[in-house]
Amino acid sequence: MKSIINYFKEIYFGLKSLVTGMRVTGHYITHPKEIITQQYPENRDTLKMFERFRGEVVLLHNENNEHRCTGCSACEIACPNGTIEIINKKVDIDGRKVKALDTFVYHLQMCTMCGLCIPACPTDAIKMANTFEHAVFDRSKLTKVLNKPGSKLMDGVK
Amino acid sequence: MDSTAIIFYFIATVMIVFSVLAVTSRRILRAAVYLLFALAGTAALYFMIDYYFLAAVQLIVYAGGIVVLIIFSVLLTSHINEKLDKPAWSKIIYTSLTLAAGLVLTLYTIYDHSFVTETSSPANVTVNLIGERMLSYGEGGYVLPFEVISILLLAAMVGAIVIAKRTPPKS
Amino acid sequence: MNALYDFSYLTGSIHEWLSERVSPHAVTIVEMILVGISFMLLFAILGIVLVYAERKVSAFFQQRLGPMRVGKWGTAQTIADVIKLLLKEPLMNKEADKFLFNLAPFVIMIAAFMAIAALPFAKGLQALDFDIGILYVAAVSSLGVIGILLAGWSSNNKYSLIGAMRSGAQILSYELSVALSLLTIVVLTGSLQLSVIVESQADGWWIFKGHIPAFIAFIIFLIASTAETNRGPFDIAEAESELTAGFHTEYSGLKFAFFFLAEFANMFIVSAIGATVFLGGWMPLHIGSWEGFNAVMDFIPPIFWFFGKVSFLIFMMMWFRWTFPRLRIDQLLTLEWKYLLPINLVNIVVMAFLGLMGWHF
Amino acid sequence: MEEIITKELESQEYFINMGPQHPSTHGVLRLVLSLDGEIIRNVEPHIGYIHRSIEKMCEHDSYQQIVHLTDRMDYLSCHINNEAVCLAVEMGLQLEVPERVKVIRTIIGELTRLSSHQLWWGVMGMDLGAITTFLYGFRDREMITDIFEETCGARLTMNYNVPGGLMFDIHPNFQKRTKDFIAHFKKKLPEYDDLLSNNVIFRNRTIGIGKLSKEDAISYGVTGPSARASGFSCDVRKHYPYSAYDKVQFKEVLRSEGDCYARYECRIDEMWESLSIIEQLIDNIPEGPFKTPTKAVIKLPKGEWYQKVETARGEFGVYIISEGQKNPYRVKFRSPGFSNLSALNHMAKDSKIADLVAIMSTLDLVIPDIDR
Repeated sequence: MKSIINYFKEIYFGLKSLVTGMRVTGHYITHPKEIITQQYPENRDTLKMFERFRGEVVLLHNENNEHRCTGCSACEIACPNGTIEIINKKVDIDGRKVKALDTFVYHLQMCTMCGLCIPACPTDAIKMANTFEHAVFDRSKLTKVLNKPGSKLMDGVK
Repeated sequence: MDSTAIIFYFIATVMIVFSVLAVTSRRILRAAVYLLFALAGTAALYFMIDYYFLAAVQLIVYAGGIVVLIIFSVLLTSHINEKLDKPAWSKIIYTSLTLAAGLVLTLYTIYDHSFVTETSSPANVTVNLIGERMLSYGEGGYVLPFEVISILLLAAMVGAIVIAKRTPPKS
Repeated sequence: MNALYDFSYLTGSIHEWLSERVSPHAVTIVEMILVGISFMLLFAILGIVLVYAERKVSAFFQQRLGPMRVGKWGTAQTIADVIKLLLKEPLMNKEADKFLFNLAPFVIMIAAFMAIAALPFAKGLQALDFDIGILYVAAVSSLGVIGILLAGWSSNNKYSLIGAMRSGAQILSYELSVALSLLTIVVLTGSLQLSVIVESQADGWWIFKGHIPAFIAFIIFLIASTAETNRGPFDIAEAESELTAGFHTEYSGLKFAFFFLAEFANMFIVSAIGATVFLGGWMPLHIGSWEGFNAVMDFIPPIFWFFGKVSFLIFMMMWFRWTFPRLRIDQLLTLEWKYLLPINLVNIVVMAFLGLMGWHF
Repeated sequence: MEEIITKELESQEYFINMGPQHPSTHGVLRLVLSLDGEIIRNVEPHIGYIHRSIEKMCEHDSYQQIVHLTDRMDYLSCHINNEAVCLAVEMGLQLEVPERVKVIRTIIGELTRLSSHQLWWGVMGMDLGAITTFLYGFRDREMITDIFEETCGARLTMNYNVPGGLMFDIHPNFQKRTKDFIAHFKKKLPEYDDLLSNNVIFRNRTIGIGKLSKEDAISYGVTGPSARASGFSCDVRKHYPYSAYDKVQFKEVLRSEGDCYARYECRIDEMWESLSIIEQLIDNIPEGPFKTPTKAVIKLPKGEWYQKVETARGEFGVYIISEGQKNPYRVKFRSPGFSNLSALNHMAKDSKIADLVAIMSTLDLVIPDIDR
């Protein structure tokens, strides 16, 4: 007798649990306002990344096409993946040969976005930009030169 | 030749072709599938002469039941690349002789029998009638064969259980 | 019943129009072709609509939007998918049994076609009206499993084989429950003919008229038919987290589309059978003596009633699928043999008793 | 007669390759199954498909650089992995980090645990065939990743810890967002129970499946929720508290059944515990610096250090041998996934294929954690 009662109990509680589950999903199908999907390429204009988001390394330039990179290679050393290559040149300043930045090569394809280069920079020349659409058809496009052509060191940065 | 005859000959041809294929194919699962087509052809014939109940039973029992079981057992036992051995010539000869004898006997019976053409419409076989016949023990009742078949099925099930029940290896 | 909604006038006038012009044999052939074409069209539309519906419904269950890109609200998404499937290369395992591999999708499709032909869509809109209608549908729907078994075996893939084995065991056992739950209603109608069953519900649907046993039978039918169509939570034959894709792992392109389409067609068929037997088919909802209400209900064409009920049942099946986890093979069989079948048998006896005493409405 | 039947119908075991690409191995793990019908006779995991030799790479990197490699091991508990390395380096330097750092590390660590368990819950449901749970799990996880993104700058591989403290201070919105999340998730967590925990199908699929006794759990080195479900009290946070875990009240979740359902319940209850830990700390973040300044080039003195932490999967250990250089001489990670995987054969033997999927799910394997 007890087993028969248990049999029906099992059925009752089993069905009840199934209905409870269906109530949860039923709640969501009747509340389309709670949909969380974002229509990505359409919402590009309103999409705003958090300011700390690490998308890629950029070298900051001001309106006079000047940057703050002295070519000290601290970021190159801090980078665990060999993402950054600093190529330096010698320039004449007041008759003295001074080391200066020639090309700031950045290999985006090797970057793990760890952000170690940013605190390593003594002159705050680089920062992490919020861009995230890095897809390209040609891999060589991922290797970037970060200093703009003709740019030079900002005055007073050592 | 009216459309009924065309359909009849078409179904008959299909049945013959697939029956032959079923016994000649050396891949066992293909043979089972050819058998399925032959059985489905039989069902189609029944449909053609308005024996719907028989046709449905043919489909359920043979096509849906027996063939599925055959295929199922083939799935369990045979590998896809396995082919049956070519039968010995002696076997082929004996089988064809037996077949020929059977064919002669059947044809003789058919042509010897004078069929009476039914002019009135065929008796309406309703589900009610079938049900009553199946469970009646009077004249025209089929309750005895019905029950005997169930005993046969029971025996088959017991056999299957005995085979499936694995005896523990003797240590 | 509104005579305007009777399709037999339409079919009758087509028949007359043809008979005046061509010979009787040609009439038969032309009508066969017409019926065939209309069912193929129905199949194509069903496939496209149901796939879209499934994707949208599942999306809304999951707080997603679903397809949104192709066409307004993604309505053309399925068509794009069909084109993609048609253009795909039909791949085949080198060691596969080519004949059976190619045959399997067609077996499934033919079984679905044969079953769909017997459905009463509306008054006078039924291609085959056998007096053993339910038996016929049960018979042909049992053929579909052969396609699954063949697909699984001929792919020469162990995942497919396991899927086929599971499916065989599953469908063979759940057919019993489907048939028995339908028989519970047949006890009351006294006929297996689908059109008669629909007519018998003119004054009320069996699920209401048959008291609790009819309701229990309806629940069992819902569970068992979900299992018979191989849909979640009974999709153990596909079970993508265990067997990748089960019996159709090796299929691609059009042949895969056939399996896909057959799944939705089968879903439609079992829902239509359920709607016909339990929910009154194309009969409108009538409540006792509310004359005004009944007249309003009569005003809605029966074909809408039919498709509305079918959509309701299909939605229920989708709801199951997108809520529940999958059962294991032995639990599936336990559910059938330990719960559904005994309850079903007792239910039939109770129903027969009700029918005998005339306690139903 | 009987002998003939037994001999003729003797079943053959057959092999099936589950993976390296398979929906339920969650990565490139290859399991070679010996099957007898549906019943598993033997499971042999073949690993190494995603081996990147992280331990060897560490020998070339400075101590700051090692941290970001651990993100890529158990990527679902990346913050806790980072913390382990930082704690080991700080132990070597005998550096005391500010209280603020300890509290923030604890909060973010618990958030990581929550996000990992949410993902696990979704995937567990999906493995058992309930695809909807996957989306619900990710829905709630999204709020945590937003918190991480705002404060740490990344959603998955955060690299927020540095030896000596944190990379930057927490974002001003951090506390508010976290509190919003707690309020939201406390409402959603009962839904998890409705969808899976109490579901009759789910219970039948998990109760009594994949049993692991306490002794076996200890001998296989199983840790984390998987071991605590067998009654093995192994919570590092409780027994060897690090960061701010000695200041908070929390229960070590223990079960004794050792089956899939117990492991499931353990994780669900751990989510409640994590919520309570965060609640205790979130309003009490002490003011102060977010970092103890270190030298740009950290050189550990000659010696060996071992630090273990409790990740979402179990005990994660970092063992560093230093020769006094700026690079470690040898680094060894004790990853929980590897040891947990070793018990798989023991648990899955003589169960069905469907059970194997449930067992794998409740072990909560992350393949890069196993392969490193």
